[in-house]
Amino acid sequence: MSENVYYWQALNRALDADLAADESVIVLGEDVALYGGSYRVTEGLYAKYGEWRLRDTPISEGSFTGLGVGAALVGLRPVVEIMTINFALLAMDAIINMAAKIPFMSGGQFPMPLVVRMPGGVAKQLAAQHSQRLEQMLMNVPGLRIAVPATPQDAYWQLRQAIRSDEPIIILEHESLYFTQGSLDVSLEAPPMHRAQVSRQGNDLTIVTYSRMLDLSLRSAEQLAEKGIGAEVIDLRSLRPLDWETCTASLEKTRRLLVVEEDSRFAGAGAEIVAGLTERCFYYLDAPPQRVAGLEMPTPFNAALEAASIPRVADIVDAAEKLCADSQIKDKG
Amino acid sequence: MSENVYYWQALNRALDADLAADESVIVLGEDVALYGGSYRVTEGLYAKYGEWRLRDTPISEGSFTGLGVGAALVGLRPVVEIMTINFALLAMDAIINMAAKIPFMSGGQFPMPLVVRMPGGVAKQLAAQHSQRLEQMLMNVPGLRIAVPATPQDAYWQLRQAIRSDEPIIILEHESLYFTQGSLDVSLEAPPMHRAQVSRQGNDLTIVTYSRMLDLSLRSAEQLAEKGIGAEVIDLRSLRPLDWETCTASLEKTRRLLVVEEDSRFAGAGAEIVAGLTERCFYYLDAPPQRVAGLEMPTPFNAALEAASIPRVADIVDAAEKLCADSQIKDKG
Amino acid sequence: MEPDVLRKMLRDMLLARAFEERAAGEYTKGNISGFLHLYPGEEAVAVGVLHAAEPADYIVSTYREHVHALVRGLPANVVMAELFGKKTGCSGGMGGSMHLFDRERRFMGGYAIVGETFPVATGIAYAIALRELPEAVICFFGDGAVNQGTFHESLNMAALWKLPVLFVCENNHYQIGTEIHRHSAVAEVYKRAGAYHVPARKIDGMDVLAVHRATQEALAQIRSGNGPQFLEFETYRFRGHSMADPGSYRPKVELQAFENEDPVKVVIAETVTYPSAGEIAIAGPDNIERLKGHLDSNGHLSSRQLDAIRIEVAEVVEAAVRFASESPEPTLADAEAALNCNRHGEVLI
Amino acid sequence: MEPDVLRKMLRDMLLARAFEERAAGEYTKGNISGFLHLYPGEEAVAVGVLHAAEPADYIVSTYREHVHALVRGLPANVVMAELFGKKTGCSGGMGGSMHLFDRERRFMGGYAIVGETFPVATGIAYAIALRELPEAVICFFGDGAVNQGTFHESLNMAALWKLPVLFVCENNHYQIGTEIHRHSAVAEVYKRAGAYHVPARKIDGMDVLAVHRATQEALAQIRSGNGPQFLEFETYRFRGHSMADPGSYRPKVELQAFENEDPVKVVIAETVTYPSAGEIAIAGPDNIERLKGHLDSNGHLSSRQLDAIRIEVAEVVEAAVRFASESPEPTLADAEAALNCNRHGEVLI
Ligand SMILES: Cc1ncc(C[n+]2csc(CCOP(=O)(O)OP(=O)(O)O)c2C)c(N)n1
Ligand SMILES: Cc1ncc(C[n+]2csc(CCOP(=O)(O)OP(=O)(O)O)c2C)c(N)n1
Ligand SMILES: [Mg+2]
Ligand SMILES: [Mg+2]
Repeated sequence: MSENVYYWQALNRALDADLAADESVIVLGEDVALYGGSYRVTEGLYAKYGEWRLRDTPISEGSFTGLGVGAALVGLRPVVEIMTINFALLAMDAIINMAAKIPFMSGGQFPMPLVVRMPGGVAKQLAAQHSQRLEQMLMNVPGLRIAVPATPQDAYWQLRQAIRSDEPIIILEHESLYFTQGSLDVSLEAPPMHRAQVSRQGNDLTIVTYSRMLDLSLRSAEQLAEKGIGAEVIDLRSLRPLDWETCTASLEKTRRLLVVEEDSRFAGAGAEIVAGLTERCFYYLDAPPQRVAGLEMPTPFNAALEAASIPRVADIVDAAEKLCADSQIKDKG
Repeated sequence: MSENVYYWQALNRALDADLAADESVIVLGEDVALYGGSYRVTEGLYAKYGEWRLRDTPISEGSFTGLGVGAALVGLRPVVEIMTINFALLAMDAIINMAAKIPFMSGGQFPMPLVVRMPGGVAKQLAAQHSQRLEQMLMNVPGLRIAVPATPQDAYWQLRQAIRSDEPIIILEHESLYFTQGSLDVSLEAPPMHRAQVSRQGNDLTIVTYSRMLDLSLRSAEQLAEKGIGAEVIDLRSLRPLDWETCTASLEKTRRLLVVEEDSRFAGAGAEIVAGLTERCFYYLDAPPQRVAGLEMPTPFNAALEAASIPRVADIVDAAEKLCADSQIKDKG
Repeated sequence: MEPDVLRKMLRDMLLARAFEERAAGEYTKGNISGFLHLYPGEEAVAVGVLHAAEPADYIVSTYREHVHALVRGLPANVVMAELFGKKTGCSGGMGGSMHLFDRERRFMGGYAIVGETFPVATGIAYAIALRELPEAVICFFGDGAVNQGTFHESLNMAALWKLPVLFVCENNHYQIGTEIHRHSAVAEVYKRAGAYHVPARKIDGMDVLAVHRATQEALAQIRSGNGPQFLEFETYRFRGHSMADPGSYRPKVELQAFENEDPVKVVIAETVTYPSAGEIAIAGPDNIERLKGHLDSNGHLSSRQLDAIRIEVAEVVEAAVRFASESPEPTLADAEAALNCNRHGEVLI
Repeated sequence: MEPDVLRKMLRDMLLARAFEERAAGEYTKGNISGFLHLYPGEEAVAVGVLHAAEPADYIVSTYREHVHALVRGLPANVVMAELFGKKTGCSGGMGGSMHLFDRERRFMGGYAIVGETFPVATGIAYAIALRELPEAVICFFGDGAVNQGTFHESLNMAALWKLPVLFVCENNHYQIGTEIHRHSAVAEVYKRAGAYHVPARKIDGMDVLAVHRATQEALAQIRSGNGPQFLEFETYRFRGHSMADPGSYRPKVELQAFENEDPVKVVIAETVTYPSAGEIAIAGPDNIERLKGHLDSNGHLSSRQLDAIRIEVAEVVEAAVRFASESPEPTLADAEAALNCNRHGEVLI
């Protein structure tokens, strides 16, 4: 039953399935209907479900996201696509002040079955205004959940779970993942949406990562294996809530933590991962946790600088080696 | 030369001084001119400098902040007041995508002498939409600086430094600080804007904090002293960049870290403080760093719940005691 | 206008006034805290508009929404309890004065960030249009809110897709301390709806009957599928922007001029003293006594009835304060339940 | 219109076309990457508007701004180098195609978030007004950008404070794949400026002379202190939205209709074949040969001159590509210097 599909196709299947299953599911965004989505995610759905279910919007991110909030208040299940996360800065009030707070402020009267999907991250020379990673901005918002699928299978599972959930859920996709391939089996039962996944086993250090950095981490793990270092790789899958258990279980074994994130290091997503795991695992960590992260600058347009501004396999391998060396020193001490 | 003033008065003096000294300084925001500012910060300045220097704006946060960016591009030194930080969610594009990125994207041609001032935090029953702490949202933005003055003296110093700086600087004030008092001596020379301050000395643990939580931390330290625990209290004063040196110097001595922050714990400002200091001080920490922080929920309106949703002195004292007990266990181990 | 409808309107206006003045009193006593934005002076808008709405219509309001809630039918008890932050409040004590919600009465919330009502109302209307229901959404906002980007974005979408929204501008000429000519390039607010081809009118918001009539007409248009409508009601608030605001930025003469036009006084005057020419004819030429008799016998308003209404609303307000005072505080568990209302009991981490 | 001005315009239009088509070619070869939004079809707008501007005026543009930059006088070399991401580019290789900046020529940037040009331009204009200078800001944006909240907010402020901004809408009827009637309730864009009492006109954006004239008039109004002006230019892009977009959502016949109105062809036609009646009279009745002679002697355009211009712009573009290819890459130290340009050498932590 498993087939090889693109990441965008997995999302497309998920939307198709839920649009078919539930008349209250709608999709809103710029060019999601007639055009089929900038990254093909909504391809073919307009023809099938019509303009009221798939709605092309004007360039009005603040208000069409807020429109999704309003529609969710009366029981629709809107899937708002913000063309890229860079434009979500215009929709922060709708996401944070409305979607995340209304269920609470109303004393629990109004659930919020809203999904906001958006691709982010550094793609290929899209420059500073189009290369953002805003996960950390949303992580500090109580009332939101954030899924970060790294594979077609997770993209399918998590989007379907998000649509059927009554909580406001942000799906952070990645522009460089849409045209990657992976297997999809729609008949498999999904794990809980927020559960992390051990994507590779190892005994010497734990690499905690998510989204596009999973692939780089796995490739780094292969290189590390050749050097005799066994890296366990954890794909978080969800940034809020964060699955501490899967991580602490791994750290009990490896005693070394390396976080790999694409956003810039200072106060990025990795800050909470390091802080939360240090608090939990302090006594059995053999070395200071490390982060491999983006540089502290807006994304440069120049190709070489852009590549240098986010983690590369070599950076991860390097950091892992140092981390293991470091802990060896301490073992001796 | 030192006098006792309200926090708002210190800000008022700073604005007055720079409006007088430099014709390119302007102040923009809702009710900053005729009305004199919601928290009196601009009181009396409209009469003195006129409507082009003090400009009442419509309710258009996104655009009047962006207007400040444009004005800064041609050499004005706009001080934009966003009436409260809650409305800054509407101005995130102007702050993050414009102010923080233009100097970089232009290849260094355009400095950005922009100041955005805004009060945030939990005040008194202003409910979920009016009680936000967004520092962590801005901390991950390369190109910005963030000052968090906790005292009238710092409010005066840092606002003046910010106005005279060519970098885009966010001043996070606190609604509950405006009507607190402290000494101000305008003739004193200011320390660098980003330098942290050891506000109280102690040997047993280091409390790292900022803004309104400084006062609570100092009061907790007094109580701890009575219990024989010497708490060193560091007022960060700046959240980006963060003065690691002052913190690590203290931790070398105390070997125990407690972070006190008002925002909710998960992925709050404290996450970076804990992560950054763990990375730097891992080998001489005696116990896992701890955070005292806000609860993981929007701010409830009910007074008692609101008070329980952010750190209280008792919470800080408690956490400090546990932290010291904890490290004692390890000392024995 | 049916006399009992008129009387009901008068009653709601008097209740509104009494409720708000009492809330101010409770604020002064320290029983209410936070931002408290009161409505005295503007009652004719809420009452005229909401009496023209159907129970199936949805209401979206701002932080100045106590009266919208009361007129919509939320019991004064649960509104006052919410201002007190009590568990029995209409938002369980989690929302407070600026965030009144009532699912059952389709009162879709008070929103405290200026401009939020536009997209929320538009989204609800989208759902109505999708389902082809004969319902409408009433979206309240002030003159200051019109300059927010969401106004523009939402009106464009509502017009483009012909969504059933009635945009109701409560133009009290002030955005806190900034007078309308200092915040809007075009101060005739209704004209700004023209940029989206949304039919718009300006109505005297101190005249509850005019408000009511205009709303009925606009809602009829909306229900026949013609898309959104826009009504600007000129009104005035007698108090400061909120309890924290002395309102000293307003010229005294301006305040006075509008107080003379107090909508509550206007509707009382209209009800008590201005029967139609036909009614006067039926009642015969013998003046005051006969008119009173006529009003009484026709179920119009006698001064006794007026007194009775005054007493009734005073009691309602008194009872509401008692209810609020005696109600329990919500617990942290209540807060968590509110937050996780959409989690269906699942414990995640 | 002076013939040499016309010829200069023609030259800029031809340069624009050649530059953009070459950029497309370099993109295909992999020398340029990222989003590349090209301008063919719309040249008359940039050329007509910017030839009417003064050097002291400021230009604020979008991601589709290469031609604005070229016409403004940025050397093709530094623009092409920026598209290549090179250190010699006008933004040092940090900005790329969507973020061209040139302080000296008051080219205040290309902005890639739709709607950002409104507040930036308004802010620059605020500074001009404060300083009482005779300068203006030209703010470019598309038909899709008009629905962004910043349009509304900024126009209101610009009008309220009478700021010297010329709002220039390049209406090419499409917001990527969404045709204007599907994104705007009112498709006559210029009418939307009425909501702020900003004087507005709609002009044929395929006619460079009309564009130029309208811009001159609008700038004259602005310079006499009457506040902002709004011009809508109807135009069309021949290519997809960006190099990533095949443009297949547009009906073939529509594309064809506008290609027949290609503004470059129009200006060539006008320059070569339509001298004024007076000029024809002076030249005498003997037709084509004499006209050509007249054009030559009066400095009008001969086909030889036209060829010369074509050759010149081809050379400029060729040289630009060579310059870009041979230029060095910026280093990480360059990036850090750009980021800290406003730190005056201070090292903070
Ligand atoms: C986005 C935003 N900016 C600023 C405020 C602060 N504020 C609260 S009410 C108000 C004035 C609103 O004026 P108007 O829309 O005319 O409504 P009114 O209060 O007069 O009823 C302002 C500026 C806010 N709540 N939200
Ligand atoms: C806020 C924002 N939303 C979406 C986009 C993606 N986007 C880039 S260009 C564009 C269309 C803009 O259309 P228009 O304003 O007509 O300009 P044109 O491209 O036609 O010149 C869109 C939707 C963006 N860059 N910014
Ligand atoms: Mg008002
Ligand atoms: Mg367009």
